[in-house]
Amino acid sequence: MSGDSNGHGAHEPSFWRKYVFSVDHKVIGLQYMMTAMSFLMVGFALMLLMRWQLAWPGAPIPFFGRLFPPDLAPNGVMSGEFYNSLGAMHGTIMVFLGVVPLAVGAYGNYLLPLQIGAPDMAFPRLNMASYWLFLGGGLLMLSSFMMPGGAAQSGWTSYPPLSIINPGQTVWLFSMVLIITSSLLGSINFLVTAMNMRAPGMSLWRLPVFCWAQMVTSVLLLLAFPPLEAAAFLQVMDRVFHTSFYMPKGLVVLGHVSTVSGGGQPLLWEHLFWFLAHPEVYVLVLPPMGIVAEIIANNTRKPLHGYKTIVVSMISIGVMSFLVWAHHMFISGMSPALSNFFLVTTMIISVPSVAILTCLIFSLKGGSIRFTTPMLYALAFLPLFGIGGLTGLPLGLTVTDIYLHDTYYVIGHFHFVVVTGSILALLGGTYHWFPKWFGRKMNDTLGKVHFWGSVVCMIGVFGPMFPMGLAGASRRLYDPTAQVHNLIVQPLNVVSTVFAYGLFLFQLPFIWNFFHSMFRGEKTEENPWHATTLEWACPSPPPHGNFDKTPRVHRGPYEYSAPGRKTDYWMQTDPA
Amino acid sequence: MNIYGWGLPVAASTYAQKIDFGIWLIHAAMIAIFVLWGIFFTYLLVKYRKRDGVPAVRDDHDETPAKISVPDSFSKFPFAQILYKHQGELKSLAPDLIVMLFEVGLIVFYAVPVWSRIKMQMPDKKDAVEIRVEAEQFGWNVRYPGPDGKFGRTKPELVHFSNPIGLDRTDPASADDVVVGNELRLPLGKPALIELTSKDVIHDFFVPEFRIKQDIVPGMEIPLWIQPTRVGHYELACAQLCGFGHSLMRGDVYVQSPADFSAWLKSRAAAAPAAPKPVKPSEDF
Amino acid sequence: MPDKTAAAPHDAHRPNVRLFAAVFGALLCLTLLTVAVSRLRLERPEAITVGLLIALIKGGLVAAVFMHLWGENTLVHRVLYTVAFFAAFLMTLPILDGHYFVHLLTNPAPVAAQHPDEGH
Amino acid sequence: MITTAMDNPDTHSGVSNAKLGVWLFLCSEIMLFATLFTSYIVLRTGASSWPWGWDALNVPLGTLNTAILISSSVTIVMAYARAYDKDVKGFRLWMGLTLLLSFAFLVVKGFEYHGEFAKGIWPSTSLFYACYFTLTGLHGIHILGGIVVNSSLLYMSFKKEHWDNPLFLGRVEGAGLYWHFVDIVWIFLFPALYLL
Repeated sequence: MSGDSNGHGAHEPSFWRKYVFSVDHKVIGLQYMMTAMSFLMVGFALMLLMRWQLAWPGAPIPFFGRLFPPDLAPNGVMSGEFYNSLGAMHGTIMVFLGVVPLAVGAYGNYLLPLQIGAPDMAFPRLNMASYWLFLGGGLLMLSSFMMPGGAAQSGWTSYPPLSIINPGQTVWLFSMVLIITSSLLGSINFLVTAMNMRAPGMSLWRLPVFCWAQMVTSVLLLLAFPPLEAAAFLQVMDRVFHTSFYMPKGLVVLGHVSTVSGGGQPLLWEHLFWFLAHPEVYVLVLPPMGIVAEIIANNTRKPLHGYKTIVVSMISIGVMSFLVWAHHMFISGMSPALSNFFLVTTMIISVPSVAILTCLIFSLKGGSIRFTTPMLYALAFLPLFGIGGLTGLPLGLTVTDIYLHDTYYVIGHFHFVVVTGSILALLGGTYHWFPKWFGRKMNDTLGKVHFWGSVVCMIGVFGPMFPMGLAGASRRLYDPTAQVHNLIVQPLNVVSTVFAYGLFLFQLPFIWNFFHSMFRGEKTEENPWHATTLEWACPSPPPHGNFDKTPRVHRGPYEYSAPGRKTDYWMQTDPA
Repeated sequence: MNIYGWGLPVAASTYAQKIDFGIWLIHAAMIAIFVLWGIFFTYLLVKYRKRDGVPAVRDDHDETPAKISVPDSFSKFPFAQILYKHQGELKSLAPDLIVMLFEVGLIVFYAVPVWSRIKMQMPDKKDAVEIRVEAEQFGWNVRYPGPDGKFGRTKPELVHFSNPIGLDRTDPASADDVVVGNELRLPLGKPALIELTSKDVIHDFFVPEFRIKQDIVPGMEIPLWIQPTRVGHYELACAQLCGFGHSLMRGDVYVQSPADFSAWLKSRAAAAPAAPKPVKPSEDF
Repeated sequence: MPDKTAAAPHDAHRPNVRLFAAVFGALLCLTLLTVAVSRLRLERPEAITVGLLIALIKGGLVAAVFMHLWGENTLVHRVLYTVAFFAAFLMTLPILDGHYFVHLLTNPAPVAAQHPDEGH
Repeated sequence: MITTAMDNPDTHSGVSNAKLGVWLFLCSEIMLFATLFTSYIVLRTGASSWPWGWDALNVPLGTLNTAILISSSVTIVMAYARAYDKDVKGFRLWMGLTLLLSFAFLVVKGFEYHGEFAKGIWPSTSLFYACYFTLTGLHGIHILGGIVVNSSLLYMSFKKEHWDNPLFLGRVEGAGLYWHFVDIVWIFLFPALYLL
């Protein structure tokens, strides 16, 4: 934090210092972005393999099947162990290595200091350390496929005793510890930056919604991750030193009497895991909500409706998200009386979420809506995230959850939240801030092709999961046709799979568009969207140190169409 | 009548209809909310699309409340002034209020009573068929106490492929215990009290037709009850990832008339081995 | 608000060596006390109450004096209240559930109720 | 940069970056140890039997270690007091003492572990020993971390440029905060494992 934050007049750093071991929050943000997007593609590829098995169980995987070692896929047919490790790694990679680093690491790192008018993060070297820890953890996670015993195969939830008996889990635990440490360092950095580094005049109530979302997210990461870290340590002890924190006495595994001393409780892990994993859901959702709010305000050309309501709702979501974790455990054998407590808190947390969505929709009223590519993503977010939220209702209610728990209904619900919600918003954010990152625009036509293709395919993939869940089809089944009650909805699995391949095809224009526009895209000025927030008040891309001189903030973040002004936007830095 | 179809499977237990009621009610509400909301959303998108020469109009209530000027007619009522100034926020909370009332109703009149009925009020042992279900990778061991109504002792060391639950046949109570694999038989109309245990990892007892699902945690004995209302052949599936053979872990559930059920139980009890067998330690397995 | 008139370059606290010495003595005495009490072999609940109480006093002394929480900026206090709030839930709810686990172990006979079910 | 921001009470919290950062880090540590204590309580209440610390562990050595750790807390706060007065030699003396005490703590811990291993006691022996080794082991890792931080501060104190840096005192204070936190954790661990 000493001299690093001020790069003016510094001599030109070497290539390595500038692009690889950089302490500049913008470079680190882009590093996070590239890495996280690659991990998203990896996680997606794992899912494409699984979808093949789900649609046509027992059929050899075309083209790639022969490439896998015979113990994973004999004769090109996926084995049960391989399916389970694909499932566990898909969840882990998507959540911990894909969406969170993209939403927080990439967008937060790049935009938070810019939006508050700071030259850099409070602790730039710590920031670099977070990225490298994250990359190390991610690569270790991926490498577990190549290790003896293979990758973890106990689901991303890693419920013991299965996770202690199964091979491959130790590497998972160690890489989780690295990823958690990275997140902790990152969130400390974000919070200190937001508390201490704001430009003069940038009071808390003048912060853009996106900054608030990042602050709440940081608090969630800071306080929710350590319990998982501790729980992971205990699981490492169970696996490596044969303690029995999670192992009860007298287990007989495949005919062998277990020799551990026993006395442990598997439900303890579930509590500690979900204490993290529920706030984690809001970590996945809040930053994208912030992105949507920014895009909507910018493209309706009017202030957000209920800025304070949105912010207060975000804070209350943050607080409540710590108190609802056991709604993932209604049927876990936990005390049924305790379930009632979590039922009530779960219903309470839906209130601020509905308030945010309502505010965002009311923001459209009276606007002059520009249907730009990022705006399409933000608008699609609203109803699709709405579906995700609404389908959470029968899952959050104890009684209906008895039947729907662990069925495809759950899968549909959280993929609507995370994919058509978070990922859609994050993609929209890419189109919105791309001019800031590279000084060039992305191609609009390709963007629209990507948008419509992705949205239709996403609905096609996840929509069929609701009827499947209602029919009672369980998740995590290697061969869904082995259970009679799944047979009638098996055609829906085929539909889902076909759309999943379609979704993959529609990502190709995006990838091409991204890299092509980076070098060849149409050049833009500093503020191509005529936006009001601080990140648009510095050059594109911003130099090291961001602002020529410390900006001074005069008003709130969304002063669009102020009466009596020539232009329809009034930047936060404009003196009058 | 087909057991399975689009939508929910057939309802075959006393509480199945209560659960179905909740599922359909919530879905009706969800669809209503979504449709109304979608219509409003589409209307806004069409009405306020960008048109040349039509600027965006700021709503007064987007301003901070302090800046909003209140009409004179409100001057006598300070509370009304506050409401007027905070109109913006209140408007955005209105849909919330409706959703909240709906949820409170659901909790108070539906979720809490039905939940405690299903999970917290077990039938008396006198009126019920007692069954123990022990799950393992990857199968179900179902045990009935036999004519003496008592479950015998089990020991983990005795587990053997011919004795999957490690029943100690030297215990007199266990002599007539009936153990069947992957098959659960229940009499129609009589509550069954099932104790769930697991030998190795977490499993889940799921019978879609009964609308019941309960994790089975090793180290715990979790009670569960079912009162079947329909004779038929259903499916018992594991619903919690339990290893590579998870999807193969299934069993058959037969709901029979009480007479058929006791006849079956008698025949099985008669077939149970009477004398204790020498059992090898499991390491040789 | 920061004390801008302080001689130190930023929000540092003026150390009070005498106070430190006094706290040091108190901590050592309390340590001996808690060991002595434990020697008495009180009943578990009492022993836990006393042990926890002494540990709370010791921890409180270290936090208040050595970590300068006494007289620290209110922001730090607020941050700690927030953590205390969440930690309280993190601890209480799983512990409550742990009691249910013990309850299941000790009385497996579940609650009787009006069975068979009335509605068909 | 920092001093100008401090002049701006609207946009600065009034707590320096380093101190706020350390406190936030300690918050995450509080959650970490709260989890461990929760697990300990849950497992202990669920266990059929639980040994008394005096029967299972070496209480005199544990008491000695408590005294050592408390003393090191005092020496590090004295080091801070010396740094506050820009007394270079005094700082080195007290910081050196702190390091010495922290090594002493680890050595005593080593004897304790050795005593248990010699009796054939391992983490896998019983749930009690699993808790004991895991909790004290994690605490020991925190001590190691503290040693790294404190010795780097001691190293820095030999260079004048650091004494001219207004942030140096903040770093000393931050290291102290962390060290006291590790001390507080031990204050709770000691009775939980050894005495109750």
